[in-house]
Amino acid sequence: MTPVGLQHYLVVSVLLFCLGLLGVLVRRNVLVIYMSLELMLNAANLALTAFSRFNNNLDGQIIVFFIITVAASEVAVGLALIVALYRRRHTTHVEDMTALKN
Amino acid sequence: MHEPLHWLILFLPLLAAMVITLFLQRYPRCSAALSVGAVLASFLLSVGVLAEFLDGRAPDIALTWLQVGSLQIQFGLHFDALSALMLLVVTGVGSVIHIYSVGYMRGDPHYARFFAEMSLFTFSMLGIVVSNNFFQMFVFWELVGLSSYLLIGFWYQRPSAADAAKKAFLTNRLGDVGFLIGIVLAWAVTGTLSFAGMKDQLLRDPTLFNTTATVVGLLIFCGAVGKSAQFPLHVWLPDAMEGPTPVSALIHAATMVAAGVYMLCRVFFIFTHHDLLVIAWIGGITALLSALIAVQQDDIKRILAYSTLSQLGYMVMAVGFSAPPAAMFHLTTHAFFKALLFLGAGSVIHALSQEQNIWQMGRLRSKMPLTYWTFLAGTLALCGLWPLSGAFSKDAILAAAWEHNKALFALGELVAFLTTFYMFRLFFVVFLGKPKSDLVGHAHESPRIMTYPLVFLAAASVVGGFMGITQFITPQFSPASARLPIFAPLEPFETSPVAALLGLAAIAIGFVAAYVYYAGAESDPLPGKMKEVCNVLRHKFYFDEFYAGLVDVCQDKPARAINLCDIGLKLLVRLTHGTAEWTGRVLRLVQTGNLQTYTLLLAAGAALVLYFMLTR
Amino acid sequence: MNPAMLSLELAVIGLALAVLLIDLWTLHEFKHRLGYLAAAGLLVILVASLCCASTGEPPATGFSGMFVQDGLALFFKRIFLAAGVLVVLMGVEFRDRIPMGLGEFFTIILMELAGMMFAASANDFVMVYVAMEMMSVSFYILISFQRSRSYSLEAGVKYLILSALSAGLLVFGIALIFGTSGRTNFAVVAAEGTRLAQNKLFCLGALLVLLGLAFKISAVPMQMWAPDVYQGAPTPVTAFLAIGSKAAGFVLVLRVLFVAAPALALHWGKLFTWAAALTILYGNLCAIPQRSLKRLLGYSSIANAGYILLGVAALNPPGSVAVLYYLAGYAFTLAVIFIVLCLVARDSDDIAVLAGLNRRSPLLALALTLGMISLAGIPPLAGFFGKLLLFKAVLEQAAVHRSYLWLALVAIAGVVISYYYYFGVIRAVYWSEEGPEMTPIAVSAPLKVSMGVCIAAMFYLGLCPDAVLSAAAKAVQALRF
Amino acid sequence: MSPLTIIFLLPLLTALVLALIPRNFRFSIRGLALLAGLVSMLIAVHAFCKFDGQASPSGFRFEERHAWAPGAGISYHVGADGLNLGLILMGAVVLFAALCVSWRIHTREKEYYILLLLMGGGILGAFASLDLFFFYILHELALVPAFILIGVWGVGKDKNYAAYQITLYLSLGALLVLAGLLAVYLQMPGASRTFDIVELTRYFSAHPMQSGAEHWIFPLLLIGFGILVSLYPFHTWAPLGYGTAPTGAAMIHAGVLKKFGLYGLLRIALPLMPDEAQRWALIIAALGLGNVVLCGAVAMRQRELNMLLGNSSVAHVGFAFLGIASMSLIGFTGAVVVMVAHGFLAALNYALSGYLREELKTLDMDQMGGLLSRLPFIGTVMIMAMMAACGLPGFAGFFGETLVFFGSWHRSEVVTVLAIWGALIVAGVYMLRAIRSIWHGDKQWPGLSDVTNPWRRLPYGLLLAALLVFGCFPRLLTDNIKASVTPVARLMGEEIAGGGSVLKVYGLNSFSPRHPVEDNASGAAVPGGPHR
Repeated sequence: MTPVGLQHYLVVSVLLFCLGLLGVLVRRNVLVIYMSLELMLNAANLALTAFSRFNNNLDGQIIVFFIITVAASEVAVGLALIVALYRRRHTTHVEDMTALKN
Repeated sequence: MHEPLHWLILFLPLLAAMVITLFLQRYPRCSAALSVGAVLASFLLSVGVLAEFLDGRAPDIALTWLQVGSLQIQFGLHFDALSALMLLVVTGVGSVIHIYSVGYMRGDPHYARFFAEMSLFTFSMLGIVVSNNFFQMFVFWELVGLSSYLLIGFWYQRPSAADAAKKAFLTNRLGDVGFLIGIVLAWAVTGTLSFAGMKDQLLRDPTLFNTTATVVGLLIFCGAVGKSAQFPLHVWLPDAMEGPTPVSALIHAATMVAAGVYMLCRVFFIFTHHDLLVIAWIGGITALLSALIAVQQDDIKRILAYSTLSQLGYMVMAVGFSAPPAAMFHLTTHAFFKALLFLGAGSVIHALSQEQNIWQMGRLRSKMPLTYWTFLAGTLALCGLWPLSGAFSKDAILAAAWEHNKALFALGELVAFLTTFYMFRLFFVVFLGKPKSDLVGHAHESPRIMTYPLVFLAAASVVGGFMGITQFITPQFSPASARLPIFAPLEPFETSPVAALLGLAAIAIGFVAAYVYYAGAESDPLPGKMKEVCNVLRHKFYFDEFYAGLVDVCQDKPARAINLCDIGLKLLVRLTHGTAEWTGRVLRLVQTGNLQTYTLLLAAGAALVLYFMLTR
Repeated sequence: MNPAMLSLELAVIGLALAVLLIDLWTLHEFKHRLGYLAAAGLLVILVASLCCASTGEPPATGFSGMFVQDGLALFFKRIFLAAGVLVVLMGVEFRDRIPMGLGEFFTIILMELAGMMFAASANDFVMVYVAMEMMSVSFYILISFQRSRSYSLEAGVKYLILSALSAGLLVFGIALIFGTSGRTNFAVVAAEGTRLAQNKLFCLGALLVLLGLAFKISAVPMQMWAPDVYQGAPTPVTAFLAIGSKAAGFVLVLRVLFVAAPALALHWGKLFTWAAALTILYGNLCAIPQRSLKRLLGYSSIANAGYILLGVAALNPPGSVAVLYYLAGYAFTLAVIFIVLCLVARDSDDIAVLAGLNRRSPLLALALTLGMISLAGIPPLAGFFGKLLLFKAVLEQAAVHRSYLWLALVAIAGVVISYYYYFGVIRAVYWSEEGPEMTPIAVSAPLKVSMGVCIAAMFYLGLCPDAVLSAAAKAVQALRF
Repeated sequence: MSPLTIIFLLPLLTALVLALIPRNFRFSIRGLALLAGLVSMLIAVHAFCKFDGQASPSGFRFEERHAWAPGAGISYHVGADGLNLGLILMGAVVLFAALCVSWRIHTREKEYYILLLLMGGGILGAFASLDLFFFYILHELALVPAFILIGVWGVGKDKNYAAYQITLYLSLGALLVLAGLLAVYLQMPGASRTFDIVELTRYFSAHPMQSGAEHWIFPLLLIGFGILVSLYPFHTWAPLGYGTAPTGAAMIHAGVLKKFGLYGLLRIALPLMPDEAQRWALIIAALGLGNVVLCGAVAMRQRELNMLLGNSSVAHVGFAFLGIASMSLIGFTGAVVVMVAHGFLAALNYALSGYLREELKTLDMDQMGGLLSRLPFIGTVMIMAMMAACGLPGFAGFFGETLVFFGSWHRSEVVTVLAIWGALIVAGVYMLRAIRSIWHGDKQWPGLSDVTNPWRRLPYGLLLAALLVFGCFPRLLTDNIKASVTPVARLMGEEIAGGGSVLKVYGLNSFSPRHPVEDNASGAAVPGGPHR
């Protein structure tokens, strides 16, 4: 059995990223879409950590902290926004948010 | 004479026209006086020029009008025998007709405008006469066309007059196209526009024009075809009779239509013998066709118009026989007697409340004796009865024809017969026989201001042959020729007895034929006898119909097609604009407002970018 | 490290906090004065940046090379500050349409501004990410600030999702760049540029970063959000999106391309050529049938992103100078237009509200017309000279690569198409003398002054380009080609 | 300060001042606008009279030059030579006349006069400018005013489309020109780049442009300028645009603005790229013929007076193109004379048709007829104008057209013959038909009023007088023009001497036995003719 190398991490990371992207593309609930987006961020985090580990460079892990922090604030605002929208429209489905078009 | 006086010959009429137009519109009497004064002054000054010329002191004046590169355009006054003679004809006959108009046009609401336009015409015509170069001549050529247009359309309220004016202008323009192309071509080859310069170069190197020699000549001749109403552009002149009668007399009989002939004489040096042959035949055909048509016209002015055409054909034919002096001679005498005939016709029309149909007239001899006698003099002169002026000039032409081309000579004799026939047809029907309408009963002799010019012109028509015009002008064209005697009453019979005698015979036959058919006729007997022929003649050989078809095919149909193409272009522009808008509307559908569409497109776009950037 | 380097940013953040604090003690009816306070503060900072702050010569870096203060950064910071002043003043005018939290509104605008200023100074991919998120998060709030208006909320959510998606791409790109180069600092990455240019993974990373940035500047293929969000957002926020966010995006594009990856940029001319051409055509064509003014400006903003991309695509110093110059003129032009929209398009932003504007308020009509003229690129206003510089840059490249000639022709076609809708606005203003609403419009003095300043600036930039041109030329010395 | 500066700044500044006057002060607004136009015109006339090309070595008089934006290579530089002097005079006269005939405008006068002054002042400045930057932007100043003028004060159901079309089409042309001008500018080495036309000309006559660049720059300029001048087939904007525009705007646009493109070709495209110009000569000639003959034929089919005048105006600029295509001194001179003459003529025609439109409320020629007896003054002037349009001597256009014929003969006989046909016959047919159906005839028109007030007659008289003066004394124009176009012609002439490429291009010279260069030996001295 070959040792787990950078490629493996990266493959997982890309898979995660694609999964997240797929979620964004196919799900209709804004909340789920938002979760999928977080998944994409985490894919990047995974890649960064792996690179950091295999390049012997701690910068990557620090970047991950940055990303987690920023994402947290983003989530705070984003969820608040989605809640506000839900309170006004009583829905979180994207098909119901098409007042702005053409 | 001082130089400014020479300029005044030309510019006095223009000045009169301008002053009348700008200031005297409401003062008919003043404008008439000014116009008449101007042309009279020009006449007197022209006499002065003649005196100078005979003294050998006639000046050549030239200003540079324009100079760009190798193109030099002058504005000049050129005085030689040709121009001096023509000046006298234009101003002399012009003065008489101006004076006649004072009476004829009285009471017209646009009296002042009439005289302004007449003065403008005089100016333009004099400009042609004194030109020393092609360009200046073309300029005045066009201006003459304009004044003719204005005067034919003087009564523009009449649709027929307005149409006739338009037709005259455009037909003239057709000739002018050739004229202008010829001028440009001649300039391109010789590098000069002046008559003298070009003549000098041709004398030095007769092959200068090389292969284009004939073409240049024919193109220049086109101008004369238009202005002198030669076949095939003759159709405008009869219609031009819609203008007031003095206009017909001055412009469409005596001067403007003769300008073509004058031009041919002026640039005679440029023609090759091929050109001359064409010119002679065109002249001959014109003479014959119009004489034939004249036989079956009923409008007094139209008969005279066709007669004018026919006589112009004579003159052009004379040029074609290398006999410009004969052409100029006939031009001069024709100016006298044709002006006389028109003015006489005008007098008749005036008396009959604008009636022009000869079959509504009759027995005017007793009502208008002075008109009758002068008209008779004019008719005889036109027919060419010795010793009246027409005899000399016409015989000079026929003599030249006898020498050059027997076929055309025969044609000329035929025309002489026809001329006598239709003129006496007119004469018998109008002045003799029974009155054919009530109008005749109210007719009366015209006022003296109209009859005195008739008398004056009749006198000129009678003695015109003895004035020594050929003798005056011949040296210019053949300097080597022996000096001719000034007074030679029997000259026709001496130089070419055959032509002269045959001419007399033609007159006699024509007179007899006219007498047989028309003396005392109530209506025209000919249509009954030769129905088809008369029909063709009454329709003027269907030229107008043919040209209408030609214009439709060659101009209106293509124009319609081009217009369709233009509409196509416009649609193309609209299409471009429409495509942009339509694309926008379609593209806009992408913005559905649905977040999922957006994410999908965004991801697809990103994927495309990555694909193209990373696989290439 | 020189802390003074951060003085402008710190001052803005300090101002934001001050506004937030003072808000606590301000009565509701006086809250709009906070806006004046913020504007005045920003004005002071702007003047200070013009006179006192370091000129960026020589460039100073700090925080381990993450932050750089150079001519380019300063140029953009001045644009941001000026835009900030104008947006805050618009916000004051807009106060009656913001039900609650006026103080916070101004605070977040200032925070947003700070984010943009950080972006202008970014010299590290991490800095890029952080600055962008600072802007994005602030915009989430600002866009959906009118919580009673469902348009505003919907726009906010759309911006949230799409922005987060693009941020995902950006972050993943950064990860790949970090993985292949080992560092995230621009200077370090650039030093290994030629080696990295061969590395597909690095290229993928750089492309993902650029795609993430393309979202900010609303270039094809990341342009979909602009019309919806522009329409839904409160007008001052739309203005800030159009002026600030776009400019920030472009400074980042310039930095990433010409500081971090100059070796790559030279091979990617075709990418930018296509992006520019498609963006121009998309924006302009979609705008033609548009009736909502803010939506129209959304499409127009896409089209303008395309024009500015011409300067990027030219891949030469004149191109970047043109980008800077164009953005400067664009800021003033849009400011004028949005000020007028704030005043006129109160209940609806349908183009019909402009009917009779010439009679209602000739001054506003003139200002809007001049704005449209400048936006359309008609002399003698700022937009014209900007476009002239952009064309010049493209044509300069066309002398070398003939394909750029086609780009220029597409751009010309785009400009002509754009006249269609810009003149549509002029037409709405002038054609009819009568409109549904004919009461005269009162304009507050600060707005009058700011409109005057903007119009003067438009004329100045259009007619006397020398000063700004030389500033821009100095600024782009930070870039490498 | 150069009089040229005053000539174009005065209307522009007056427009600004008008903006400050309350809209109720109608009399003051109109008075001030007229005063500005009048003063501007008088200065232009004065400058025209004082002009002597010999006075300065550069060939420019009234030069004024200030550094403007040295960094961008822009300077403020105005000056006049024979090429633009006539155009400036024409522009100033037309502007004044356009302001005069606008007395019938009663709605929103203030805006109307502001826009008209902007348009007129702008184009005057463009003609006076010797710096490409100002040359371009001052011309573009007219774009928006034209749009608003047509949209607000225009007439006819198509006016919206017309306003958009004229704006979009012209801006397309202008942008192509801009691209071309920038490309020319970029052809200079980096450090010495300048927009100064004089220096550009000097530089490129010393360092001919590389032909690779010429190949795409010249077409850009040709098509761009061509669109601005309504060169066939880019002409469709013109008739509709002019037909719907208010009288004053149509006068300035058709009369003055349209000449910008031709002026640009002669001032910039030809001197900077003589070789390429030679290569395009036949195409220019063919398109010019398209204008003269095809648009003339289109004009024949029009039953709306303004559409007829529009197509006629398009047809006339064809002569200027033919003159340019002749690449000869005579042709160039003729082209400039055509430009000046057509400016007066088009303005006069639109002024008159505008009056008719106001009086009759229609311009459908089928409904007219017999108007001359009711409107003797307008009718007489219009008949004269229409006669001038069909190339009658005595009016300025005649000399321009004939010079073009003379100039282009050596290049191509076929083209010249067709052009003469277009000038004498095609133009004659549609103009005479128009006179016939509008003025002649026996229809009665109660209730129409002619212009009787001498002041109201002034603009018409002014334009007509200008046509007549230049028609009778063409040297007033040509002496200055030929001095200024001689260097351009010399550039072309050297080509003839060098490779004889011209004849190859035309390939139609078989008809004429002798070559123009040889002809000069026998003709008068040729200051600027081709050299061996």
